[in-house]
Amino acid sequence: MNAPLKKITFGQAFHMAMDEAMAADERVILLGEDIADGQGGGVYKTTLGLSAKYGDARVRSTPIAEQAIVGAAIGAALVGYRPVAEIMLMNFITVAMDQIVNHAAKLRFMSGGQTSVPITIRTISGAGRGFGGQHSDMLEAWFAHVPGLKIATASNPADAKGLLLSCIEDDNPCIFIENTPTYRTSGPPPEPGYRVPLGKAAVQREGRDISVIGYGRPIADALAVAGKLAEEGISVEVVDLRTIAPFDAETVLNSVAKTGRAVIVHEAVKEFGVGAEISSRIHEELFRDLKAPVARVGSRYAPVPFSPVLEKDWLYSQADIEAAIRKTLG
Amino acid sequence: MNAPLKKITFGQAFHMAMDEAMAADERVILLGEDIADGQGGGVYKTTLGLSAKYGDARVRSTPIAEQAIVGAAIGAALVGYRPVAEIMLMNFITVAMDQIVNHAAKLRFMSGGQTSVPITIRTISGAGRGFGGQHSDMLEAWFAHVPGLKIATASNPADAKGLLLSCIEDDNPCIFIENTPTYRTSGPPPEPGYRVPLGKAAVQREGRDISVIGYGRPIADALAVAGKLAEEGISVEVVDLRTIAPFDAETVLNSVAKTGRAVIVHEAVKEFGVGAEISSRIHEELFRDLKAPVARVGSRYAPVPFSPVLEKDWLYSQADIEAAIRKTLG
Amino acid sequence: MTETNVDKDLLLDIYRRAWLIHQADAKFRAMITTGQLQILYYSPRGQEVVAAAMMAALRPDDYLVTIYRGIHDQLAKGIPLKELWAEFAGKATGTCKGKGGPMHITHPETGVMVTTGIVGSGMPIANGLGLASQLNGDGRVTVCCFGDGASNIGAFHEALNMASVWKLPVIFLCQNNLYGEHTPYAMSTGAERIADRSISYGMKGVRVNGNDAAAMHAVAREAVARARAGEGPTLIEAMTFRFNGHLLGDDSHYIPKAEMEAAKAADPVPALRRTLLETQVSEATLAALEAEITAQVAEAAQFALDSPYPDLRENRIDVLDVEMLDNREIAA
Amino acid sequence: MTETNVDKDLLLDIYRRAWLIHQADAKFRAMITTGQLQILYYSPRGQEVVAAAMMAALRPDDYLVTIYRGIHDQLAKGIPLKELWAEFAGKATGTCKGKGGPMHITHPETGVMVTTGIVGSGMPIANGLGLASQLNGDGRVTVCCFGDGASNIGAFHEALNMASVWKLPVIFLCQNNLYGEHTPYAMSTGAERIADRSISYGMKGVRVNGNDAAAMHAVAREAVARARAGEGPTLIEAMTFRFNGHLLGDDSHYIPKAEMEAAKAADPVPALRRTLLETQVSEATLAALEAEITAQVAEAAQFALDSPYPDLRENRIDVLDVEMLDNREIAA
Ligand SMILES: Cc1ncc(C[n+]2csc(CCOP(=O)(O)OP(=O)(O)O)c2C)c(N)n1
Ligand SMILES: Cc1ncc(C[n+]2csc(CCOP(=O)(O)OP(=O)(O)O)c2C)c(N)n1
Ligand SMILES: [Mg+2]
Ligand SMILES: [Mg+2]
Repeated sequence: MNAPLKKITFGQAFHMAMDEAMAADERVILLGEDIADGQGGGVYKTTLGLSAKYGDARVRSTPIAEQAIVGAAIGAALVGYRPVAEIMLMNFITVAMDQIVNHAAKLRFMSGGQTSVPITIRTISGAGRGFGGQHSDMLEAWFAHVPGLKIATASNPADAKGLLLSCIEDDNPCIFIENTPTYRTSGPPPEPGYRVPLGKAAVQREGRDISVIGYGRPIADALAVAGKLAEEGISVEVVDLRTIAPFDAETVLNSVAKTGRAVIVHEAVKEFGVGAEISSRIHEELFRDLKAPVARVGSRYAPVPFSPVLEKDWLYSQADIEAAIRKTLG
Repeated sequence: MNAPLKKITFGQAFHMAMDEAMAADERVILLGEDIADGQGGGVYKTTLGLSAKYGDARVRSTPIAEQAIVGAAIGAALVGYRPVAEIMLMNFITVAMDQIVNHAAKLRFMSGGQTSVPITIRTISGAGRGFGGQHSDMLEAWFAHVPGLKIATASNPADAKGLLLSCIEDDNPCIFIENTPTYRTSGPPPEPGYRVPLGKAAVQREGRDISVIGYGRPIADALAVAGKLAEEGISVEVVDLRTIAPFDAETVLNSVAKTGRAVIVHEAVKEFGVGAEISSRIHEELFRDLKAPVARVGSRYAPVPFSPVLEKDWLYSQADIEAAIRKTLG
Repeated sequence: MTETNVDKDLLLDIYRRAWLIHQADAKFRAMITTGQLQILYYSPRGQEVVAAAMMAALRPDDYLVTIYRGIHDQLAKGIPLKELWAEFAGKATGTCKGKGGPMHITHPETGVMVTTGIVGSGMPIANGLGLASQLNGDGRVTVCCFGDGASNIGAFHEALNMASVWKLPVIFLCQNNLYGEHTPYAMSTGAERIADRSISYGMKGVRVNGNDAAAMHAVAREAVARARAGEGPTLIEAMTFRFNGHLLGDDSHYIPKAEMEAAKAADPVPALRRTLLETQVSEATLAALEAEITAQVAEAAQFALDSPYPDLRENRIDVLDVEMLDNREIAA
Repeated sequence: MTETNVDKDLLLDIYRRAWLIHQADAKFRAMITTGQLQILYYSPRGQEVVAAAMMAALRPDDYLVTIYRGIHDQLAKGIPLKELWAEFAGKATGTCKGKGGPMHITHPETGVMVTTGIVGSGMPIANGLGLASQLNGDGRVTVCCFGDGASNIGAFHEALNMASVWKLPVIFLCQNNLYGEHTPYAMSTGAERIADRSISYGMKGVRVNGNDAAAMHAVAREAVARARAGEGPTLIEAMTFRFNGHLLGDDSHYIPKAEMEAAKAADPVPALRRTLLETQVSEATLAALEAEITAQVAEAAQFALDSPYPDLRENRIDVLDVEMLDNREIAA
């Protein structure tokens, strides 16, 4: 046995989750472009070594054909497999929407529960690295609007591992979103056997004055802002959804019921984003308790620009989160 | 000249709009499955006669290949044409998402304004006719979340004509959504030359007590409910967005500022739908003026079921609108 | 050359399946035209023998993926008639409790895994079933049915290429009825023959007269054998015709009269019946078989009409694996 | 047989374009490795002659649609070097004001209409450009470049079929460098030769050694003539290789050493230079031409470095045709 790691990156967390899932369950198979060892174990090396360990039959490098990749995952899932399909970057998921939305999400319902589609689609995105307009979009809001799918993303490596394992073990189709800019960011590893239950948010920092609600990369920003504001005596609670849809309304509403104020943050474009649903739900259910309107922070209403100065301006920032908190505190 | 029609259906309105646009501008061309006369002029006969009038070169029946249809429209638009591409049913747009989202929506921005993509994508959907899970979805919320697209839909035939003409004449890519169940519903025709400006909502009925905000088919339901409640002395204002994105916040906010109460209704699934954005904006900007939380009415969080009893239960209804109004009135 | 000798019992089996399709189709159309059923209906009339001869080459546990125009495939595969009928009627006793409807028939017990309404989308999923069989080593074969028009969409290309590269046990059965909705083959398809598209994938491709039971079955049997032996997929282009247009109600105005008449003159079901009579099957045997099936069809139709509609709770289950809250209650 | 006689001036023109690509690529790589530019870079090194010979067969007003690995196509088509460089650097003086970046170069004045980062997606758009030319009757030709891997995705299939059925003046130029990212040709592609896929569309298809300037140009010229004459599209499979892996930084570990060495030994740029020397072009002529280009490249690189970044207002324009409100201000 190797000595346990002191820190792991997000990338290592994803790798560990798939490794454990494959070791535990023969029905777990991986499909995606370049994912087998002969092809380098994935563009981010997230699957490196897995084909050596579990065989090329279970870890399959595919043609560049996202409809075929997702379709193959769906078909195998219908008869008992638990495929993990990798869509190299989230923008490429646009070519596989039919398979995901019209099929993966609906087959359980349309078959009256006779079949189910326990697939996990891993994909990655996020702006800030100069990848430009077609390689940086966060599209989780689309999938959240599709009944029959679960959408998850993690804000730290430990959760990343526990959440991906939960997705693979879940009986529903899951979209698991990874983040490009933080792929090599590290954090403490989870305990062995750790799982993040789907549909459960986590309070990552307790606070009294205001709730910041988000998921994925902005959680670290929210925690940084919370730390800074604590020095001024402002007590910020940070709620990490982890499962974006269906989301944990109970934890969110409990937090805001306590603080009376909320800011929602995500890196996707603000308009018609996930934040709108969360904000609406909070207003609907806690209208009388709210001391101020819920604020939303997101990125600009524009394609992701290439030029570094524009990209920085486009993306949500800690300054935006801080400004929204201060404004909401009044 | 024929005598002017007393009433026109939605279908006729779409037909008239395309006919007028083609007559006025040679750069308007139509692409879609079965749309030329030899193939019957479209499944709903919306383009019948246009290929005879303007030639098969300008009205093109295509292979079943939605990526190729939208791509051809984009390419022609880049060099000056104004293509109208028909995607037979909205669920089929899932196979063309890459072309629409990564290309049509972004090429103006990514080219720094050197090119533009003045296409109109006509598509149709709506539940209530037993078309089942893959032929009934309303997906407008996805497109509303994509910067660079305009999304429009009409609640009456006159607007349908004026709005479709505006889309075709607009310099941006527009998604124009038609409604299956009301395709043969009729209403007064518009004046010649009538246009519905993009980005402008219409107050379809004035009222004092509460604003119902929606678009497309539910507007007729909202008006019916408003008529009914008027008998009880409840005065309902009905705001028809017409352009779903970017939407006319000014008209919406003015209405709610006046009434202090709002219900939003759409036929898409409620969760993470367009209603969430509208609701959030209203709460954010009119928090102090609101007498009650903004309510949302939408369809159930499930795929569209086939069985008529289930489909009816799935779909939003006038009863839902009425209940939401009463609850919001307290 | 493909071996086309097919024995009498087999032909009779194919006829039994074809007649079942023929009768079910007639009854569906009658019920729809009289208003007893209100559904979109894509008649398979004219394509019976393609399905009957194909499915007669399969084991019961082989998989089928098909499309909106799929009752011929489903019935030939052995789906129970009553549950199928009840599903078309949106009843709780349907294969899918009425939730899927005619375009979304699933019945895993008879291998009917997916019925899709999105052109081309069944092919990628069929690969996944084939992949599972390959991994299991269970020798199962997946048949994926689609039309000529579907061979022009992207999913076809992606799926056939992957199937070939991975040598999946999948049979791609293109039922070429020469029209996609109202558009004729040549207007939409660059290839002279769809079977030739197999060259793009290094796959075996065959064109066959799908209305000829013996020829169709021989091609099917060979493809099944290849798949079971791990030798990979086959693209079969079965030439056929549809007699009732795309959707019931379509008057086929876009089909030249002579073309339609020639097709009807070659109607595969009576043709197969004549062949059987010629090969020493008695009129009495056929009549008895036909009567039995006709009675079963009537019974199934009645069963569907008599069955109850599903409970509204069905809208909250099978969305995910847990019951959903009522989102109206959340709002109200 | 394709006529492969190409005259000296033409070969020199092709060499000029190829050398420009070669030098620009060298300079880009140098700037990236020294940290002067921080970008994803897909080197076209090894594929220079394919692009140079193809674009030398075009008129300036013909259209080009290409991909992330596209500077060879763009430079050969005549895009101005300074603006291209500035776009790579994200500067206001770039072709797209820095908003598109390396993967999204557009420059309509030289016919560079779209550069896409989504595999396969350029082909449907190229059809639209071809459709416009067909409707206009302006004789313009559209060249659409893509890789071997891209020939396995659905958009390829849909687009080539439509182009053929509509006889569009589009040339589909597949630059077969035998790898898609890290996956070798045979592992992902069922067809023996991509050119054979043209059979699926009833389209003319040719495989050619893309590194042979004369052969490549002859095939290109023929395809251009066919397109201009209204005789429809061509699929060209130009065999080539990429020397610097998929993305700069990729160590090509997945490429057998012997394969890489053989490819480098057949390096098309020095090979073309040798041919020119053999065909009575003097060393001095070549050296002068090379020096001039090298100077231009240095100047363009400096121009890019010296140029200003775009104004932040750019994030609010070109989204739609009107300026957007600042959504931060709405929130705050
Ligand atoms: C992606 C997609 N585009 C369009 C349609 C509409 N549509 C339904 S069936 C059909 C024709 C299909 O023709 P073909 O594949 O030949 O099958 P056939 O109906 O003749 O059996 C079309 C265009 C669809 N269902 N899905
Ligand atoms: C739809 C889509 N899937 C995956 C990718 C990721 N990707 C970028 S380039 C590439 C390889 C393409 O190979 P090929 O077409 O041979 O072109 P080459 O890079 O060799 O020039 C892949 C898989 C993408 N950009 N788009
Ligand atoms: Mg057909
Ligand atoms: Mg390649």
